[in-house]
Amino acid sequence: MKKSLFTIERVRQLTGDIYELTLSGDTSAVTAPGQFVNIELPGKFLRRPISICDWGPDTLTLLVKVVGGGTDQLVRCAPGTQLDVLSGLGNGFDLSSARAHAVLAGGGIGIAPLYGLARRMLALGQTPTVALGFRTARDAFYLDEFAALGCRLLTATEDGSLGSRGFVTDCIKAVPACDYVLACGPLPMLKAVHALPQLQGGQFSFEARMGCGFGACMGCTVPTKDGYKRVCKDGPVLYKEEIVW
Amino acid sequence: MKKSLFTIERVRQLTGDIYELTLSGDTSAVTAPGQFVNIELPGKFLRRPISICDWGPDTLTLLVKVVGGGTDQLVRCAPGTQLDVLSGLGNGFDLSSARAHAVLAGGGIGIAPLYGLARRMLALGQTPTVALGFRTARDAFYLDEFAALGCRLLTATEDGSLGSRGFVTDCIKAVPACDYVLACGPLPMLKAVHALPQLQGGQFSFEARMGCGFGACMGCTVPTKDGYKRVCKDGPVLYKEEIVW
Amino acid sequence: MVNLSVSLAGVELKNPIIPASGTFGYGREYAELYDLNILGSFSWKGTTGQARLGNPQPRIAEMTGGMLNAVGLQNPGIDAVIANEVPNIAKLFQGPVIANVGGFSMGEYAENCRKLNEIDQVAILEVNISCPNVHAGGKNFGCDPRAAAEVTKAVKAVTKKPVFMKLTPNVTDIAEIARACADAGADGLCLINTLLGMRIDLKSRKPVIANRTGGVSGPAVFPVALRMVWDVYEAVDIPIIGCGGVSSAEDAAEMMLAGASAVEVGAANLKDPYACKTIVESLPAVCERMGVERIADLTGAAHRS
Amino acid sequence: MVNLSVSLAGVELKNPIIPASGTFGYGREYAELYDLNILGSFSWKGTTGQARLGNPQPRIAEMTGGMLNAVGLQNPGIDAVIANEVPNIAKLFQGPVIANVGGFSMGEYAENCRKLNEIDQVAILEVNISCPNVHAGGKNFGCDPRAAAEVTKAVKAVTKKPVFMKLTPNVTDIAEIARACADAGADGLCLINTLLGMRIDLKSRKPVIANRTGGVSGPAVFPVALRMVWDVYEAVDIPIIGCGGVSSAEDAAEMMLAGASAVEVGAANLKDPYACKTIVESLPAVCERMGVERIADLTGAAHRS
Repeated sequence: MKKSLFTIERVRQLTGDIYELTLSGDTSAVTAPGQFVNIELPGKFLRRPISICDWGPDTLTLLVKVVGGGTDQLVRCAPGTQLDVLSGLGNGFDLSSARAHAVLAGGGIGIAPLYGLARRMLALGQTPTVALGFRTARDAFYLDEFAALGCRLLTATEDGSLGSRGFVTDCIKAVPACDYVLACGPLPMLKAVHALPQLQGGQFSFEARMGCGFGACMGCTVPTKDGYKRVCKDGPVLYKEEIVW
Repeated sequence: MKKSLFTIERVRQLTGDIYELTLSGDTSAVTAPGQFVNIELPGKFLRRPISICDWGPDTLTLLVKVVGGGTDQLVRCAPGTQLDVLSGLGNGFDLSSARAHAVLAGGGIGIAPLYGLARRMLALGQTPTVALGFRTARDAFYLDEFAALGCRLLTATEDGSLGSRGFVTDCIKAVPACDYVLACGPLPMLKAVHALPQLQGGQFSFEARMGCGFGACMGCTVPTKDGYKRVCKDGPVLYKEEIVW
Repeated sequence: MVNLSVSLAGVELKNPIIPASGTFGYGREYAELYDLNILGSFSWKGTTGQARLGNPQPRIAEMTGGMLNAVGLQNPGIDAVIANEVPNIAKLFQGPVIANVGGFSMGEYAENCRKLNEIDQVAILEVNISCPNVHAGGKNFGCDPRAAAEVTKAVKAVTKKPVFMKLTPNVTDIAEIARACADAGADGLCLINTLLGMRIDLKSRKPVIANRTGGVSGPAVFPVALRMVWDVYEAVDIPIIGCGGVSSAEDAAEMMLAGASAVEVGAANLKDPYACKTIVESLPAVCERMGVERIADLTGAAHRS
Repeated sequence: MVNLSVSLAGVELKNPIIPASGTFGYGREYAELYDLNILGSFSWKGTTGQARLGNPQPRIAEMTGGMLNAVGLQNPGIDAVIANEVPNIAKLFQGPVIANVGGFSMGEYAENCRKLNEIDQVAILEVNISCPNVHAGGKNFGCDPRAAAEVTKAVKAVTKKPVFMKLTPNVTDIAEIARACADAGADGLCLINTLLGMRIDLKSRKPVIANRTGGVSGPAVFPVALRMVWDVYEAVDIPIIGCGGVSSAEDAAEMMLAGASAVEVGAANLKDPYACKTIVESLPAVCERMGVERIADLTGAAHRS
């Protein structure tokens, strides 16, 4: 973990409530896709934990969904605004244990960390399939970015307005060879994916209300088969075997 | 009183801890020199009351002394920063009852409202003498601005490093014809000026810790010969005869 | 078209928003800024039997998320208020007025309320029992269930108007005080008054406020006020005016979900003189987002869901 | 060259800054960020007789100027702490450690403290009496002077280490509780624990925190904590650890002026993991501005000026 100042370089609106923020700063503490940053906002006491979409040596890409006053304040920041950021938080995805026939399954804003994950898996010669679920076509984002990576892309929408009608689980079923997932999204989606019989294993990234974000306050602990774990420090990524619903 | 947004156009450092802020915005609520504005600052609950140095149809000049976190935050605002401002607060100086041989007496940051006051008295054909007191030459500011107005200017410093050695009261004594003052500055100075036997009358501008700044909370009331008065609404300018020390 | 009207012990308010006592004077300053008739009601400045000059300066201190004040019940006294302020209020506000009453003895509370019983515009008596009892070593009436009940009885005996007791949060069990007031015949309750706090100046090494301690108000106290409103709603069956750190229409809705029938807005008025106007104007949109057609349906809803 | 050392009931601290219990775990997470030996001490996570999983999620809510938490004393239990954490703490921190102890009965408090009496690194026992008494209908020990005194006696009987009772602010008269603890033999006091608050979610209409209520901490509670430290300093002659909303070296100095001999820093650590480090490094400059050569001279100075 590192505490440092990041500068907002660009804010791009992707959908009605989802924005892409490009920041510049020291990303040396970021070591794995699926980690997050914790951002201090003027006038807010608690920092805002945001999953890392992608990063370079000195740039950070975040996808932010406006869900309240804090996230709204964040996406309205003018370019040049400096933010106090705790970076490189959480364990992130474990690429080593991902199998050949892995599917990266994301729902809504949960697709953010899958982009940086896919890019790194491809760099390692792995050929992940990316399955993205949205409520409707209007809510879809980052499809071009994923396509540009050159990985196989499946999409599902609840109303069928984009890709197949249904859920991301249907996309995974459409890949019979898939025996492993790396998933991020709303709890019901994670639960449904977790229940797919075809899976030998997988990794699931969880959200939580956090106090500190670095493992000190026990504000976000959840029960697992290996005892209580802190989503912010021992997670946010948990292995399929240890998850308790 | 008006609540509106002002934009910081320029911040100029005048001394070690005194800054000139030029703001643009709707000044229609400002009706008299000696009035003040109450400025909201991000993260601070109470607004910061700042005396108006001068104003035009759509510009406002403030002189700010850094005395704590709030004023420090204010003078560090970048040009372009928008501020939520309550403008045209307080009674201000009463030019009509100022005599011919009036002296405008200011000490330290208290000289701020005297500039706008002097400019308006001159415009009315009055010929005020301006007497300014500082601790030492290094603390002096706005001398050129006052001189440029074309009014007679007297200065005093406690160590004699600028003007006469002593206090602003000594400047007033040096003007035997003076029988009226319009004064603003630290309490001890106001008290000393008030005690000058040569004065037939005068107006004194007071500071106070304020809650609201517009007369609602009774946070700043002080006793006067006409009963309790609210510095923010019935003041900040009180007449010589009503003041109780 | 959301119905914003609420009822307090039979008194109908067009909406639940009420400027809190001590932040709104007797209405004069705010009437220069907007038409007071948009308000559900307003609670005038705490009024005592005799005129009070209040505490010495300074009376105000700042803190993160709020402020401290120790004005010390400065007011012109009940007779002057009836003679000079009541006729003026009649010009400024045609709705039901809440008269906040202070006192330092049972007799003073009763006498003040007896005088106000004659004033038609006054719809509700809000009895501030966070005052020191001069006959009990200055102990707050509001910190002792028996004293709180006695004040309630004394006031109820001299007025036909609904009596709302305003409770202090500086107690171990506010529900116990609330029950004592309800059992003694109170028609409603208003909570919370300010939390007792202080600041010290590092330079002078003296308390910032001349009175040493002051009352903490503002957003910083909102979660404490909300919790106490919840606890009191569980303890009594009389209406509650929720008060403490409310700064937005969302805060007001949250206070009502906790059990408040109406909401007082205090410190927010001092930071933004248009706060109550903005909140009243924002309430319909908040209700629509929450899917309620009658805002009164929000009262205590969190206890049922 | 300012002397930052302070003394707590005979225990010498190199400076008065102590991370507060529940915000610093057992030191592991912060030791990855800075050398803990710059601290005066640290108060480890509240430890109970049995391992506790704590409360269900969510446990955290936000507010202006602070936060609410209801972790529910999650901890591995006294034996596991002695077996696994104490040896690790020995590697991370060579100074005096404050062991925060929770309990749900007199017996549990005493048993936990008896076990800790054997641990050399533990210099002070900080007894959290803001716990529900399972033998008294869940009433907080800390809300009743008699119960607070009994816990104090029970703990003092089984340990030679200095015992500091950690007081809850959710009482009418904290000085009365403080006196009861002092008369029962407490070597010192720590105050304040968190203020009881809650938040409600407008969408679900349910409390944000699964436990319904949570403890309010952060700058929002600072003036309340400061006032209580002042009142307790006037009431007792034993040392006070001031706690509540301290976020800067200036806050720490203000807390000492009110009567604190040392200062605990809580929520600030969660917002800025380097908060205590920054405060320790800023203290000398603050002392110089205030013209003190020994920071210990600040303790209670506001009562004398």
